[in-house]
Amino acid sequence: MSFEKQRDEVAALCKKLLADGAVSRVVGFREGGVEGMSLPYIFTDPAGVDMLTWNSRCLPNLNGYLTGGEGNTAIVAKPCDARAVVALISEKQLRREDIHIIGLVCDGMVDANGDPLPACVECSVNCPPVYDDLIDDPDVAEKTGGEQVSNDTSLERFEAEIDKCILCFSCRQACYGCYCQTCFMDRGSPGWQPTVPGRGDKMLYHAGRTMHLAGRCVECGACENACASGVDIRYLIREVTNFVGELYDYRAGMDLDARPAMLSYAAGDREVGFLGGDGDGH
Amino acid sequence: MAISKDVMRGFLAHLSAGRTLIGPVDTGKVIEYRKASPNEILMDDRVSYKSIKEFYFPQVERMFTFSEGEVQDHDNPAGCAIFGGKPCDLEALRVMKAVFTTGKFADPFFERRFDANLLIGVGCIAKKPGCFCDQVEVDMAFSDFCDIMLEDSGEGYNVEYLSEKGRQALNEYPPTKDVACGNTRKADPPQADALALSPAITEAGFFEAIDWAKSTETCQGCGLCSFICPTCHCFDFRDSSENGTVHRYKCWDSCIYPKFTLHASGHNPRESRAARYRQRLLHKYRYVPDNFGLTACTGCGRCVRGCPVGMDIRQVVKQVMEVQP
Amino acid sequence: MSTNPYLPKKARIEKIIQETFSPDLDVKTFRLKFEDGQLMDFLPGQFVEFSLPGVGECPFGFASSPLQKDYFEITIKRTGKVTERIHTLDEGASVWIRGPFGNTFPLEKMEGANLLFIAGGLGLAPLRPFIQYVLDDSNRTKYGNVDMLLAARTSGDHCFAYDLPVWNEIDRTSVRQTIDRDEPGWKGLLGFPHNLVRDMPLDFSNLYAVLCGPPIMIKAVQAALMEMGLPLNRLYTTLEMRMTCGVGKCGKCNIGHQYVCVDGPVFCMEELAQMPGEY
Amino acid sequence: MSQAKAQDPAPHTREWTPRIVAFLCNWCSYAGADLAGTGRNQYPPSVRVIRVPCSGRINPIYIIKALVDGADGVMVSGCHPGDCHYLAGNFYARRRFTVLKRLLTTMGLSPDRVHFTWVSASEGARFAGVVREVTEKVAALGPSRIMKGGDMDEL
Repeated sequence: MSFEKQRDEVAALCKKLLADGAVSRVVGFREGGVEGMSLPYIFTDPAGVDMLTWNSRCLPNLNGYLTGGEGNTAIVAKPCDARAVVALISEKQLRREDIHIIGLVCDGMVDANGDPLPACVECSVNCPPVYDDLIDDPDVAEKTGGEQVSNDTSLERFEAEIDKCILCFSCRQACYGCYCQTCFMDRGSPGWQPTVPGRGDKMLYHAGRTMHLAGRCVECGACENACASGVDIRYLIREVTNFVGELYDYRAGMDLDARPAMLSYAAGDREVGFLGGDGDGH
Repeated sequence: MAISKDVMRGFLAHLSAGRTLIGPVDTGKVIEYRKASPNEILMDDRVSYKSIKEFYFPQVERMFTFSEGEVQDHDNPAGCAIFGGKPCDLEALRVMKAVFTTGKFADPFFERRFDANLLIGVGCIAKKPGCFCDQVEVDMAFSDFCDIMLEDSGEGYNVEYLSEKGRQALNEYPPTKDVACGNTRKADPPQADALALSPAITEAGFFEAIDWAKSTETCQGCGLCSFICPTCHCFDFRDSSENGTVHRYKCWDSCIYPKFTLHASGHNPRESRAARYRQRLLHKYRYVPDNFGLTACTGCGRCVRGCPVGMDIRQVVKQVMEVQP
Repeated sequence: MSTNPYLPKKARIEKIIQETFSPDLDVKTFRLKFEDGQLMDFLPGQFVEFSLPGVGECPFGFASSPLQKDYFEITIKRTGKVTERIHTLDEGASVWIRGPFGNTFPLEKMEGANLLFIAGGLGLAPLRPFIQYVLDDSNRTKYGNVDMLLAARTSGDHCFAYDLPVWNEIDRTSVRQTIDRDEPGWKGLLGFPHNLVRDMPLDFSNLYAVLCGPPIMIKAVQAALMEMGLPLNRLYTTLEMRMTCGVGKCGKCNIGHQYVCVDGPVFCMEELAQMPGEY
Repeated sequence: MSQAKAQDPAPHTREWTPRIVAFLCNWCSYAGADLAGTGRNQYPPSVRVIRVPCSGRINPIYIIKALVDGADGVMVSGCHPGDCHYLAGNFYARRRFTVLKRLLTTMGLSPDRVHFTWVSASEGARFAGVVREVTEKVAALGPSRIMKGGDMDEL
């Protein structure tokens, strides 16, 4: 592995970008978390870039920090971060010209015990699809497909997963795609906000959030990494993402010009599971 | 008195005949306290991601039921036997007891559970990544704020009782009949890197002490820290109605959420995420110390380990501490 | 078992008074009585938690005289989810009340002094118990001059309009009303209280001022009074916060280490100046 | 969810009929339901109709919320694809509903709890047929126990 080499290249590039004034902020990682975890950090001054780090513990998705500053922002982007940037651009949340993507070829992140993260095991995109600069890693071979996971789709599984959930919403906060000003779960009127957090509200939250992310998930696994309770709710969005890919030939964040699947339609879209038609449209 | 862990399991089995037994269990992904059989309960040195606070202050607690124009108080809880509270959890419970039961009014729901539960504390053998009990004057191995305290030697436990309730429980089980009363031990003297805020700086002074927005810019505002924190005790009342019957619940809330202080008029005293983070930090390190003489952070490290973006409260406290009065 | 401070008691709405008559501000006063006949024993400045089961609970200050023991009144502006529903209630409806909570104005400390009340809009409601207490025959001699400057956006927004002429008739008492912009037939003052207060004949040697209203008004009036020579320790106000429990437990209403529901809602401005500005 | 919900009386003590929430688009299906009425097309009284401006206006969360709050089934009907009053609302809706149904089955819900279809303003008889079919399918599943239990205030 050559994290150090990549790190030095990224740091040199960030320094230059900041010094030249090409960007005013660099969103990246620094060291200092417990159990070797790298911390998101916003670099604004070239000297500070010495703190920048790049290792196998750069877990969080950095897209939450892209807005807010003045001037352009550079992001030290894992392939999934880069896909999230692309998705945000295609959803008109960011402008391409405001963001400088420093893409890194990535072989996956690991947890505190050094085991690869589940989302990284399943990941099939180890090179950012869109970037301004690419920091390559010749040791990493191009992936063609991630590990296939079969889903247990029983109600028991779903109930077992949501029973662990404490409705703290950290998966929502960690997700690049959850940028609604007020989440439906926080609305008091009409009363979507959970009255008493039981299974019903958890189902509403997880199913509602998954629907919002249908066709938008960039498979970064930030939701799962953020969860302290160990809830594997990502299996829902994985199934939906694959389904959308299959049906509408769309994967979020791969192509700046592609229109998001749920924001477009075709007259001949298949109607799977509709009454009076289990095949092509009318 | 030193006993083996098997004897302890026997004692727990004895307890479980009369009470709901709660203890740390490995669920595969995480360790959590829940209803458990004596054999499932972990007796190693690992820590759970949530504390024992939910057995005193549940995430959701039914208070009253309104039905046909009458209101009915919820019944008293049966009481649990809780095994394995770590000294940081026990010290946190001390803070919670101070908040909920001192002053002009007491919270009856906390009080009832506190009186009904039997708490067995277990000391830690080693600090875990992110733990900092020594920096907030909490002894990793011992706390007297429980009914029975077990000091873990790895092989077995040194058992002491610290309350009448604890003495009685031990007395009823022959192998632990002769356990002695524990001492009220002082924590180790604070170390050089103790985390505490100077009383010489005013509260308003701390508001200006550091650039809070910069120091907390990577906080995502998810509020996970307050859910897994053993001392966070803020709550909200929520109503849930069905067919004319309304239940009123007391539910965990978090000062990290923007709606926490939002007025109906739209005015919000803590508008920014930085202001909310500052509230959480100062509440623990300044306001509770001012009101009750206790630090409302017991160094359990759960927020440090659990934060999705690795926000570390110690680092922010240190920044604040660097400010001279 | 100690009494449960979260447990409300059933009360009945005896009377509803429509206070304001403008489209933007809908304020009603609800006259309440406990159904079991218990009397509400409270002091000026205190508040209650008012709940409609299934909708929610909100804190409101008392708006009636503490000497009036038969009933108590709460003045409520239609603003959010709960108040919206409260406004749909009719006379005779049942509601749930717990309280009184909070501290009171320093009634004894202010004895012998002249009092100035400045209220903006609905800010008069929490001052009304205090005013009525002071103006009551049994107490009137204990206090000096009582002057009031009451502001509202329009003439229809003045709350307790039925009280004002009565108060104005009382010995050593004056009521001045002002609105933002002139209206046909308006006989009161025009403009904002922080300007108008400068024209009032006030004796600053022994004066306490009590303010309540929108934060912007409080700030402006406070600045004006300080400029005119009133020290901060003779200025009082009452705050509002999202007080869920009312008893200092829920953690929602703190300003620094003080809880508005227990240590407030009445604060001396001198005290407030020491506290973080988080309200 | 409240304790009361978990303990509600066994639905079989009375004769149980499914409660089905029907979201109908104003321009086609609602008119179709009207026509079913005026045309005296018989259908079971199990549906509670909610009229919406367009099938594209139905946030999938509404459907989930209906299930969470105790509906035994949900049916959604709009204009036939190509006939949308707002030109393309039902095309977007079609994608959403297709994905939603897959999501619900992934969660382990029976596919027969939620139904989507198209009914035009002239298809009164079809509307009655659809309600009959949906009612039969939901009735066959029995009362919904979705998300009952698992209360967090058990201890």
